[in-house]
This record gives sequence, C-alpha cells and structure tokens, in this order.
Amino acid sequence: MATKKFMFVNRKAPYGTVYALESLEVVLISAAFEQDVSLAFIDDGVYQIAKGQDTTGIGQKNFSATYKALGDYEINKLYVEKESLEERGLTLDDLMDLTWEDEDDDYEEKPSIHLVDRADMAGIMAQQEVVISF
Amino acid sequence: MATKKFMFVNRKAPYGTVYALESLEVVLISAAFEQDVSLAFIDDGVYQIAKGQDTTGIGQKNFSATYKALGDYEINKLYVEKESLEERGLTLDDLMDLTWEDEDDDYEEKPSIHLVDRADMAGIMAQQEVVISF
Amino acid sequence: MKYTLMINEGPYQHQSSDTALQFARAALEKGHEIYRVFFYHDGVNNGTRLSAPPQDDRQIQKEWSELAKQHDLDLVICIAAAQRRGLMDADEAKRQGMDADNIIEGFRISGLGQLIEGGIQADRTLVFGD
Amino acid sequence: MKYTLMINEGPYQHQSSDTALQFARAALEKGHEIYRVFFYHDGVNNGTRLSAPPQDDRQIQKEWSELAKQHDLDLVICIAAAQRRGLMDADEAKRQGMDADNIIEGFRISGLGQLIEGGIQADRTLVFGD
Amino acid sequence: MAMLHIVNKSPFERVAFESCLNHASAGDSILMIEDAAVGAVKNTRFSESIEAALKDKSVYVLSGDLAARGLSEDRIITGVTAVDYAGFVDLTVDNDTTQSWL
Amino acid sequence: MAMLHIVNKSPFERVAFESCLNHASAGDSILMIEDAAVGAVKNTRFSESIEAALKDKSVYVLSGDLAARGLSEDRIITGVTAVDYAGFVDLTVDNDTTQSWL
Repeated sequence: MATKKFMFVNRKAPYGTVYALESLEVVLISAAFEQDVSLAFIDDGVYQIAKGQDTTGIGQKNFSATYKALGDYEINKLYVEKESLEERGLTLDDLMDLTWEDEDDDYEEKPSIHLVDRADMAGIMAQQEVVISF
Repeated sequence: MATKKFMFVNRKAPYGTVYALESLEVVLISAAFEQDVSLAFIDDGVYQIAKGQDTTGIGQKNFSATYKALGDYEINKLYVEKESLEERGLTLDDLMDLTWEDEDDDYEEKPSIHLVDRADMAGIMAQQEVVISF
Repeated sequence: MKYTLMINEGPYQHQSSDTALQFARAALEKGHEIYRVFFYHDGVNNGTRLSAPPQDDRQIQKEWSELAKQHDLDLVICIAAAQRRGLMDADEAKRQGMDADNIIEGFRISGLGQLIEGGIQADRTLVFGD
Repeated sequence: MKYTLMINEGPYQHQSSDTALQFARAALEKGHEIYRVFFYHDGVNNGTRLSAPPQDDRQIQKEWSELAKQHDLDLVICIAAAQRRGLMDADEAKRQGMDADNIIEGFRISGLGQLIEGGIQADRTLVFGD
Repeated sequence: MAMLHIVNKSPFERVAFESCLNHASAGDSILMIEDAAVGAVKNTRFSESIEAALKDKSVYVLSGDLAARGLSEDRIITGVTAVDYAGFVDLTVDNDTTQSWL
Repeated sequence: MAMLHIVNKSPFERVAFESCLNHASAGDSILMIEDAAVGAVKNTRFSESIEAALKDKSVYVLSGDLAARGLSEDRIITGVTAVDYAGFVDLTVDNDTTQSWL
C-alpha cells in the first residue's frame, strides 16, 4: 500500500468531550498501516498530553498513559504549538515526557514531543496529504 | 399550578445545530402551562429570528415562521441584545417583524421584540426563576 | 430541595451526562429529591439498552437505569427528540411499525410538557449540555 | 476523484451529516467516486433504522441508506464507537447477547482500520463534524 | 435573588464563558465545570477576566474536572474556590436559581 | 501543495475559525460552511480578519448556508465568493488536500 503523510489534529481538551480518547484510538490503529503519521496539538488540544491527569473525581477512565505507548509504534512526531501553551499558562514542563527508542541509533531514547511555533505548525500542516481533525 | 418566571436563553445560530428548532418546540409547549415566559436572544442566538431565512439550499425545514405564532400564545417578551446584533453587523431591521395583539388594549398589535442592552439583559436574567439554556 | 435536571447530550460524546449523574448522586446523598430527569436533544440516547462499552469503561446508560431503580427516579425521554434519533419503547415501536425497540429499563417516553411541569414543581432546575 | 468521507456527529443534532449527504450527492453527480463513508463518534447514530422524524422533516438515516443502495456506497460504522452508543447489527447483537438490533440497511459495522485504509486509497479525505 | 452560573466550556475555545461573565450580576456565583475548569488557572490569556469577576462575584471550580486535565489546585487564581460535587449541590441550594452557559 | 480549509463554526462563538486563519498558508483556500457562513458578512467584529486573509488566500462561502441564516449575498465581504455544493466539490478537486477546522 502507498505511504501517505497523515496528520491527526487535536484541538480539544480531554474528558469534556470524547474526541481526545477516540482520536487516540484512530492514531493507534494507523500504526498498523505503516504510514507517515504526525500529530498536531494546538489550542485546547495541548491539555490532552498534560502531565498528572487524575480522573478519579469525574468517574471517567484516565487514558493519558496510552500516549506513552505511541513511541513503541514509531509514532514520534507529536507537534505541540508554543503559542497554544503560552496562552494557557503552560510550559513544556507541564506535558508528559513522551519518548521513543531510535533503533537506527543504538536504541537511544529521543523525545517525541516537538515544540514548534505557529508559523512552523502552519508549514507542517501544509505538507500533509491526509488531515483528520477531531 | 404555580406561576413562575421562565426564561429560555438562545445563544446559537439556527440550522448548524438542532438547538434553535428544539428550543422553539419547548417554548411552544410552555404556552400551555400559563407561566410568565420570556426569551433571550444573545450572541449567535440573534440569527434565529433573522428575516428572510431560506433553507432550500441545505435541505432542512425552514422553521422561522413558527416564531410568528408565539404572539398568538401570548409569548411576547423576546429580548434581543443590542451588542450581539452590532458585533454581527445586524440591526433590528434584519430581524423578523414579530408582534402580538393585546386583548386588554383593543387588540392593538404590539411588537414582541424588545431591544435591550447587555446591562438590561443581565438585569432581566437576574429576575428569573427557571432558566433553560440551549 | 427538589430538583429537575435536563440533559441535552448523549452519553460518551460529551461529559454532560456524566456530570449530571455525579450531581444526582451527590444531591441524593445529601437527602435532596430528584423530582425528574428530562432527556432532550441527543440526551435521549442515554436511554438505549443496546450499548456495550469496553469493560474497563463506565456504562453510562446502565448507571442511569440502576440509579433510577435504587431511588425510584422519574427518567423521561422526550418523544419528539427520540423519534428523530431512533429511540423507541415497545409501545412506540408498535405504533410506528418498527420491528425492534431499544429503550432501557427505568426510562419512560413522554412529551415536552414534562420538562415545563418539572420546572414548575422543582425548587431548582439545572441544565446539562454542550 | 475518489473520496473518503468521515462523519463525526449524529443526525439532527449537528448539520454535519446533512452537509456530508449534500456533498456526496454533488460529488456523485459530477462523476466522482465515493470510496467510503466512515461514521465515527456520534456519527454512528446515522445508521439506526428506528428513527421516525416528523413527516415534513428530512429522514437523514433513510437518505443515507437509499443513497448507498442507488450508488453502491460503502457506509462503515466504527464498531468501538457503535458499542459505546448502542448501535448493533444482528451479528453483533447476538455476540453481545442483546435482544434487539437497530442498524439500517446499507450500513456495515467494521473497525477503525477502514478509516485509515480509506484515507490511503482515496484522492481526498474530508471530515464532517462539530 | 442570587444566581449560580454554571459554565462548562473552555474560555480559550468558546465565547460562552465570556458571555457568562458579561451577564452575571454582582453577588452571583460562577462555577466552572467540565472543560471550563481550565479557566481557573493563573497567568493565562483569560485569568484577568476571572480576577475582575472576583471583585463582586464568587467563583468556584469543580475539583475533579481540574484534576482530570492535569491541573493542580495550587495553580488556581487566588480567590477561586475548588469544590467537589457535594459542594456543587450546596451552591445550587445557596443560590435561588441556576443558569447554564452552554 | 494547496490546501482547502473547511470551517463550520461561527467566528463569534468559537476560536476554530481564527485558528484556521492563523494556520492557513499563502495560496490556500478557505471555505465557510454551516454556522461559519455568518463570518462572510461585511462590517462585523470579524470582517477585518477575513479581509486580511484575502490578501494571499481565496475565501469562499457556501451559499445555501448563508441564505438559511437570512443573509443575502449582497452583504458578503468584497472578494469572498459564494459557491454551491457543486462548487464545494470543485474546490476539493482544485486543492491537493483538505483540512476541517472542527
């Protein structure tokens, strides 16, 4: 099958709506198709990968640990927008530490999260072939 | 049954979502209970009573004529927020001509739409006993 | 206090049904009365018995059904909203010539008047939606 | 052109299913191909056969079903999303021990891989949602 | 007549929260639930609006919704009170009416 | 590679439309559908943003959605083009990719 550049765009906070959870389910499945997959976290989407999520008070399943599994499937291009973090009083330190092991580089652990500014994010979006938004 | 001050708050444009249509169905039913009913149109809710709605291009039923029936059920307190109109480039002339006949005043035809500013709208909301939002 | 709750969104898609469920439990625990829960718009989808979410996820529809049983709650699904969205009890299915129904125990289908009447009877009316 | 469409909201509540239906008709009229329509999130609710909207309103679920029949469209409902929301075909109902099913003719239930495969095969992938 | 305004929308995504603040009266209470909980945090694009509201209104956030989104209570704006569902119920008792900003 | 950005949210209610404008590239096209159609109108709080976008992007509005909300085509911003569903299809052909701003 052909390889295409797929981007999954996440703009919504988790738990208030199902989009974050069901988006992650799509991303995991996409790994099986060996496509060139990247994820964009902009606007409220940045809360999806916030550190320390604790859902005991709202009765929903905490699915945030699943983002840590993405690296094992070589999904390691998670673009996070700098301006979106700043407007929300957040920094990179507030996000989970998401990494992957590069088997072409002696299994070195490398960061999956790439902090980019708005202009760079626009440039990355412009290169995509299939954009699926949630 | 007791008489309460009911307010139905409309903040969303029609047709993009079902809220405007199904809100109107609630308002019509409320007439049967002889309550003190008023409607607030703020933010995108003002488009619900825009003049000249034509849905032939989108395959949905045009339900805007139903607002004209509200006067017959003595639902005649339709508060429209001035600032919400202005931000959208609209004036009172862009809204439907909604009226009711005052049987205590020789069936004189009177306007149902009351243009109020934001501060007045806040004051009207503060007096309500049951507020149902869509 | 006597409450009427209105729920405007279906289960899972939005948090509103979860929040209303937690609110209802907290109110009952404090000795308040839930006079009625009225399901409108996509909220009618909370009343299906055909859902089967993953075992480790919450079962929203069943939780409402069980809460209703425990506390004798009046859970009302709006008939007009239900007809658009495909929620049917046995009587309505028969009337519409449908070959199946899908409503879960503890819910009943009725008209919009139940919402207004709920608003009149209750001390507080709360809306949960999107 | 070959299209894959994704629909993320249920009928009536949001316009997205209406818009997708109009888009699909216009594309077919121009001689394009609809490779697949994938229903996700509350979009799975477009596949119920138990709806009975007012006579003067559109019948969204039936319109999809009829369009599929006319043009041999592949309408796929995501199984995981369907299980949460209570959409069942006869096989799945049996497997889950349900006493009823509610899917309309012309839709099939399958996995999320169908969305990705649709995205790979189609020239254009469009998302309709809220 | 005091009113409890319930907001469930992120102030960064929708106008609903701002509209709530524009229509709440002095002495009213505002409760942030669901996605609106992110509005309770200090030093955001929105925090000044909350600080202004605190001058004549009470502002609350549902603690479970705050925690779910990875935000700890030490990050919330001074003067905003975290409550649980029991506290949510109490707020509906203490105010005469509620209005949801959907 | 030109992209068609499809927006279906009112710019007066949600940030989605503004976010779309912030991420569209020169040469891209933007199509307003559903509730976003109200953003096509002249002299609104949002119209300057559309006028700025028109400098290096093409902007369209779905005519059926505009008419449904009571807005006639003589009210739309100069430079914005009204299209029907057939025109919507053509836009997806003329651009290499589409992105929906939900």
